[in-house]
Amino acid sequence: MTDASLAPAKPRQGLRALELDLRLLGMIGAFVLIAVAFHLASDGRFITPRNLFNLTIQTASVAIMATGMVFVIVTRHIDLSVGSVLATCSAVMAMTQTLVVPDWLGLGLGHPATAWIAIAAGIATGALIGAFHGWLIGYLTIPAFIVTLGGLLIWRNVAWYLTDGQTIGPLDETFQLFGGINGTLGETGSWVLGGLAALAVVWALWSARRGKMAHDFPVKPLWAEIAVGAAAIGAILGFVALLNAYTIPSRVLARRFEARGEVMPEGLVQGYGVPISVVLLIAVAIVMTVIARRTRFGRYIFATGGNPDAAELSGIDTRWLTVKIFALLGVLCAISAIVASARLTNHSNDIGVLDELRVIAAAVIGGTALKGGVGTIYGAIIGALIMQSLQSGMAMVGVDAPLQNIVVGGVLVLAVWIDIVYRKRAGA
Amino acid sequence: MTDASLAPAKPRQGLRALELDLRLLGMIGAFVLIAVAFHLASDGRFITPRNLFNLTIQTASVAIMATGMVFVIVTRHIDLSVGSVLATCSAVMAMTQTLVVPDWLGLGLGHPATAWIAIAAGIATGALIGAFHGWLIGYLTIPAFIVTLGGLLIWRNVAWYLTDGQTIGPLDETFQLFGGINGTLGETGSWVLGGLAALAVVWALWSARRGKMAHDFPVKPLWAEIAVGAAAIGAILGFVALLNAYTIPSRVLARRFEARGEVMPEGLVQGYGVPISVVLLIAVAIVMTVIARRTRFGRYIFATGGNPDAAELSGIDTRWLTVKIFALLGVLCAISAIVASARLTNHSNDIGVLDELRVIAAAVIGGTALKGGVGTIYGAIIGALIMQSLQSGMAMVGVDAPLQNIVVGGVLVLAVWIDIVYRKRAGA
Amino acid sequence: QDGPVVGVSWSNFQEERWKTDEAAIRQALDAAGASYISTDAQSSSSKQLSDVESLIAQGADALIILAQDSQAIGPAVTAAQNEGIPVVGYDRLIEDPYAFYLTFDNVEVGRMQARAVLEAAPEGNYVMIKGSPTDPNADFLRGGQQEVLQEAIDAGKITIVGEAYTDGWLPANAQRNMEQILTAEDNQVDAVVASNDGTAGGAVAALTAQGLDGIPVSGQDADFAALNRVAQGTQTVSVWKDSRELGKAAAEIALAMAGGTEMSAIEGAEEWTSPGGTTLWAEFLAPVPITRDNLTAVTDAGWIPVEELCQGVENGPAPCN
Amino acid sequence: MVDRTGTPLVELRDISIAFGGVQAVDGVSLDLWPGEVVGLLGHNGAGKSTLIKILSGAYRMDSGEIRIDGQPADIRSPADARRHNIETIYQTLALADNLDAPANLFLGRELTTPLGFLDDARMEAETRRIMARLNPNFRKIKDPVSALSGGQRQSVAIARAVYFNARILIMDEPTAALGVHETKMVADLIQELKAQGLGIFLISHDTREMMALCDRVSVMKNGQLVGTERVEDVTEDDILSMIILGKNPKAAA
Amino acid sequence: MVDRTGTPLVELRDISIAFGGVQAVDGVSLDLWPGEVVGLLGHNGAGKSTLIKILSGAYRMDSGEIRIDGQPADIRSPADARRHNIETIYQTLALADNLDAPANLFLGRELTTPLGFLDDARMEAETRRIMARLNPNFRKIKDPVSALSGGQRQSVAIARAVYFNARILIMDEPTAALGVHETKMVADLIQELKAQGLGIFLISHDTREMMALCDRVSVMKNGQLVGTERVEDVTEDDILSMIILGKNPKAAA
Ligand SMILES: Nc1ncnc2c1ncn2[C@@H]1O[C@H](COP(=O)(O)OP(=O)(O)OP(=O)(O)O)[C@@H](O)[C@H]1O
Ligand SMILES: Nc1ncnc2c1ncn2[C@@H]1O[C@H](COP(=O)(O)OP(=O)(O)OP(=O)(O)O)[C@@H](O)[C@H]1O
Ligand SMILES: O[C@@H]1[C@@H](O)[C@H](O)OC[C@H]1O
Ligand SMILES: [Mg+2]
Ligand SMILES: [Mg+2]
Repeated sequence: MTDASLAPAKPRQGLRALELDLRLLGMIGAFVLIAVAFHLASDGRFITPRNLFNLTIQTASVAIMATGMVFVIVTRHIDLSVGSVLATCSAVMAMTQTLVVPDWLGLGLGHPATAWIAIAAGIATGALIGAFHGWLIGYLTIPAFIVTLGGLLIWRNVAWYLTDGQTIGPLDETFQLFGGINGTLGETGSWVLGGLAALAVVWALWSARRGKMAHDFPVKPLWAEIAVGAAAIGAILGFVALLNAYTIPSRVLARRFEARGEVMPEGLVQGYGVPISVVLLIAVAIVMTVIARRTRFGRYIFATGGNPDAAELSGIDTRWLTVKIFALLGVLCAISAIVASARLTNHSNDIGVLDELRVIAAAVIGGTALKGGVGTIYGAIIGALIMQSLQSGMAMVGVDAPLQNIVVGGVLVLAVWIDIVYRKRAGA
Repeated sequence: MTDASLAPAKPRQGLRALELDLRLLGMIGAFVLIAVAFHLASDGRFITPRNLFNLTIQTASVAIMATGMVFVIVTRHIDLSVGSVLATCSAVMAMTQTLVVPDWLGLGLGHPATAWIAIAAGIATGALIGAFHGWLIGYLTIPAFIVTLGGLLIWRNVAWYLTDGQTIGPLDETFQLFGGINGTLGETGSWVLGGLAALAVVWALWSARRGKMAHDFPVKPLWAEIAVGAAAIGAILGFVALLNAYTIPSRVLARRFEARGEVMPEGLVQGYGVPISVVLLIAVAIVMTVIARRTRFGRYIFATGGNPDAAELSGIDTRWLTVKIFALLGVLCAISAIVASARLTNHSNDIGVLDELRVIAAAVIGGTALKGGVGTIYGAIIGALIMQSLQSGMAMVGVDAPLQNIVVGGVLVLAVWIDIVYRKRAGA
Repeated sequence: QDGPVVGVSWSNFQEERWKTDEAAIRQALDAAGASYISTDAQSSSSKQLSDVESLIAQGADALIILAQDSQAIGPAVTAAQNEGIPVVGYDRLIEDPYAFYLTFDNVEVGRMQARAVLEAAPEGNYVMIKGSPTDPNADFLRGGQQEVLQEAIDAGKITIVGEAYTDGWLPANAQRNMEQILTAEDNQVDAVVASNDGTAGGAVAALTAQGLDGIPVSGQDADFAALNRVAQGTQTVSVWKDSRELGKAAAEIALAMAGGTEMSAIEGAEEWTSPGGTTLWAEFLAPVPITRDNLTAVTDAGWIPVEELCQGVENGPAPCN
Repeated sequence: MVDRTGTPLVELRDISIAFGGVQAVDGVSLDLWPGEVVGLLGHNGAGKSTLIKILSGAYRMDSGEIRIDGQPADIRSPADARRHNIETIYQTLALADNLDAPANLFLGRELTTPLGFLDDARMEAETRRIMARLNPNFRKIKDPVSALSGGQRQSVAIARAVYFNARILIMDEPTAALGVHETKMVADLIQELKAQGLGIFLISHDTREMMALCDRVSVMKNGQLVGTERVEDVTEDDILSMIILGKNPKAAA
Repeated sequence: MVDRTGTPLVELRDISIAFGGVQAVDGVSLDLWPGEVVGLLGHNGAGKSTLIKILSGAYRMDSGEIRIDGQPADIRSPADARRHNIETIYQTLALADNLDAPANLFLGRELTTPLGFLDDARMEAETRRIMARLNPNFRKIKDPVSALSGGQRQSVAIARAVYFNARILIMDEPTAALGVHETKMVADLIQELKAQGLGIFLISHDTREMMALCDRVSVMKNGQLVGTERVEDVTEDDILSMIILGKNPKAAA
């Protein structure tokens, strides 16, 4: 039983001991490459606290949905309706805030519960729509492409009818906090968050190590463990420092003091810190990663994607699984709808238009295979970030609008190609 | 060798002897259902020669591309760029007609060769773009989704640059003949075409029967063979009669006589007959069906879709195959561009917008499986027809655009579901 | 660089007219030694917000925004305001007093379309080809059209027998809708009020197929193809919003405001209250309906070369005769 | 040896199923007692896999009845079969190629931590333990099973079926791809499971192996049952002639 | 019996390949003469399939040399192997599941009419003819191969490799899923092909079968060649000990 031939592989030496995820490094590399290129092309305006702050905010809505799209694509389905579902959720939330709560419920405008009631309504809507799609796909065996293409047409126009084709707003103040720049943690809050995250990293590494040791599995050398931990904590704190470094324009600050009836101290400088929408994204990323890697639900998703027949023969209820996956994506669409409409401070008719392509592209750039079985949550998020960097970067470099699209298209293909070549070389 | 246990199954009896294609019947059934519903809703205006004539014309452009999309999807790829490639081809042809031929080549406007030079240029453009996509996908192994998403962005804007963002037209008179109502075969021409088609059916059935008998395979009873032939010929001649029954408005007729300097005889009535764009579609359908079923190329497409590894191990050069498939779709996009721009009598900037979704939907409704290996050409065409019937029917019944989209979405899902249930019942 | 930088955020650059606007803006900026940067929101208000953020991050001193959505553009304007960057709302309304509103009056455009068609066909069956259901301008236009037609409708002289939105303003969609309405009405149609030139093109293609070309059809934007139709007699009117003037004015106003000029001090500025109740500073340029009677206006102004206007026209109106 | 009094563990009664008009299994009846190994033999396409897939819930029969412990059992899905403690090694192995051996082994019955999360470390340790018994050369615990050799894949599939405390085990050509040593280990395992009182349906084309492992053998031809005999009562040649001629020499005699 | 003078048909020299750091084949040399059957044996994961996949063009070796008729052969793809008249029956069968038996049999070498179109009727007729030799019970000519039983699928894969006039035939566990009768027919076929002068590499775990069919057997363990012996010179037990212990008793002796 403790036969030598069965003994687990020996711990690796040197750089390999770090057991780095080549895929992750490759994607981060691609992002850095793009960022540096734009930085040079824009006279040093791309890699600035301000622009990176903007980038994280711009990415949040698509990235949140992309994490859910990973599950859908891993199980060999597709969802073309996310943009439209987002629109319907947004419309429901907007109407709840401006009509249902103030008038029907008679709570008036600006009631403290408004935002939360609206959010609950939106999330319920997303979950229901998603579950319904999942039921059509799983139980009635209608291909996901058709169901969600139908959904694309239907939900966009249901949103239209809900709002009578009008832009609805401005939305509730509390609700707007989820939109990005209107709601940030501030410098102190951000440091606290960063500190907690750092502690979490230490705990996670330590408990994983302990778990391995409990079963006599090989562990990385301690120095490698510490190096990885230090890198992760460095990245987290660097991120916080970066977002704190983007300072609130003095006019805005002055206005805030005014509103409170105070006078702004001369020369006061305050950073924005981490936007609440980004905190949401991080929370979603963590939850989704845990689901993917550490729960049965996640395991079944990947098993079904790898071999649907085998999954079914193993007693997995793949139909019900499909319902759950689509309902989950529906909920994520609703969360994205919060972020997107709060950012616009309005619900607009065209909210989420073409998001299906952006979301699927983010997942695919992030290494999710359309043939199923393979995909990562962090990949999808970095994929969304890369897409967004391309778009924002192009806008920033100041090329002609039509040419921008051409370049975005070209760089998209190029980025994926470089990643493919890189991984082939690295043999991963 | 002529062992009884090896003898091929005995000929079937009764209705089964007809060896009908259940899938085909189901789809035609779905179409008929939709048509009848609209007929009732529109006070009997849907199933009229005129409206069915419109429908065939409206369907042609999407249906032509959908036949090529079948091959792409069967090999487990996707093409999101067809609408944009169509736009670039259309732009090239428009510029060739209005600038290159008259000015650069100095042939002036209205030269008889203009249309043909333009068409050649357009088809070459489509083939090149498609082949380039195919090369990126097959040889560089970049996922088709990414390549063609890039293409979607790139080619639409290349078209913009080619025309400087302007609507180009009116297009050459000969060129306009491909647009539908501006170019039809007339009554006699249509009957000739119908007659030839009927002969072709007889020849095809007869030679297939002879082929089977040569190898001692079982054949249908003669009565069944004749019944199938009669049904096919009936359908063909009925189709011709239908299109002939749609008469040219007298004003248009009068103007034609005027143009020739003649006077229109009192009470003259002429039918349109088969539109050239529909003849094009039929030709494409036949060629593509032959490719799919009777050539190595087609066989390799399905084999690769069924098991890419097995295809490769069988010595099939799947990379080169990919190039050919995408180049073929590129050519079909160019042909569709002819039909679409000739129909509008102009090249407009937004030509082909969202066609990628329509084309993919047509193929999928027509039974092409996104997981690869399965699909038919006729299915894709009927799929396109169903989609178009829904949209046109709604426009005719006077439903509001937002509601139209909702209904189209719903019926889409419903139609596919009915088809699924029907096939399950029929055990096919 | 030395001169000021003006950032322009387009809502959807695919529509034909904007490149003329762009050229005019560029020209005016060049003349003033300023530089031009731009973005294309591809019909998405979310992307437009990101675009504006990019333009600001890039150091724009003034912004010209063609809003995809008059309200949802709000946060972008606020962001500009926070940085003290002036904003010109271009062509479409921005529901925010911080933005200066420069436009052609869209309701008036609708009125002009209907007026010209009504003059040519005082009685009969009308078809209304509307714009995109998601573009607020589509309803402004339709409102203006209704104002003019209301009287004749009440008098029973005209009947609206068909009405359809055109998804995405696509000519192909307009063509299909027109075909289906003609089929449903057995060609008993006497006039078409189409909301822009693209949709008019689709409608005319459908009419021509039925030998109905020549009945009154409206449009707007003075697209070259549409002007050619006016010369040929297959389109009655294209309301010309000389975007070169609009572009030039926008550039000049943006530069003036960047230089510290107050909105009220801008030449031609008036205080105006939007239908939504926002009072803002605005300047309205006058659209010009172009019919076969005043085609020379567009050639004289150098908007379109005579050859292009008159391509394929024989014995047409001036200047094609 | 096997006690065949009392109620059988499994009774298949008059089972039939057709695919598109072809009768793949045609009125077959079989039973299985606890602690017994029943072998299924027959030419390729005889219907062996189809018959046992009905018991394992992969297919639904057109007609017939299944009884377990004398009670009618309604098996409509693989999950139903698992509820009746039926485990199956499929001929096609039915592995999720993108997952590693532990994930496949525990698929549908993952071990979890007290908080309900997957306990990968424990599953890996268990996998190492059990694979050591089946395939001493097996080392690729953390690779996706698509990277395994044919025999390694088969070992994983076997491990998965025998790990859980099944009462009824179905093995469809479990040793087809296995090496000599690995085959021997599976044979030992079958003996051990049998001793624990499991009932086993075993399909194999190796008549010699079948004679050694089974208590009774059933032969199928063209979907029908040719006959069932105790191995003590027949010779290898008898079985071969049943398979090839489709006649039971004992019944004829 | 086999004439081993002159140049061998195939020489594999010092072939190595690694997957992600693991040495799957490690410096193996083998040769094959015309009219000879060389058997490859070894535990699961020993590297047998990987070795022959290098010869059939499915994998590219990291180092080593392949010679055919004494000439260095550069085999980089399955198409290259076919050009050298090498045919392979893969362990995974490599069939396109959505196509029927004739389409699979002729995949990559379809019969065509004078006009260049597929001659489906002729391919079907040929398929019936050849399948009659391999599997007399086979009738599902027009069904997609996904509807076939495990053994039926294997018959199709075998038919496909032997139909074309190969000079070198590679058979990776060709009879694993076959019934007794079908196995016998494949054995006859191998004898016949051998008599026609083909060289055959045969992989199987059935030592008895290997002793009967092969002229020489080679045993692999953990990617390395343990030894190659003529079957006349060794006993079944010798081979078994080579497989399990990884030592060549003859060499040791
Ligand atoms: N594509 C691959 N990627 C990674 N590892 C592989 C791959 N193919 C084979 N291997 C590994 O290489 C080794 C040799 O595998 P191979 O398939 O050659 O074994 P084999 O001798 O044919 O075994 P079997 O008798 O089980 O068929 C095994 O450890 C296997 O896991
Ligand atoms: N899913 C299916 N669809 C259609 N026919 C099928 C299907 N599965 C099996 N068959 C057919 O049913 C018959 C019995 O197949 P089965 O797999 O049970 O044979 P088997 O006895 O297991 O053969 P083998 O020894 O080759 O594994 C065969 O003719 C086969 O082609
Ligand atoms: O000029 C028109 C513009 O006002 C509208 O918003 O979009 C369509 C254009 O044609
Ligand atoms: Mg079987
Ligand atoms: Mg092997």
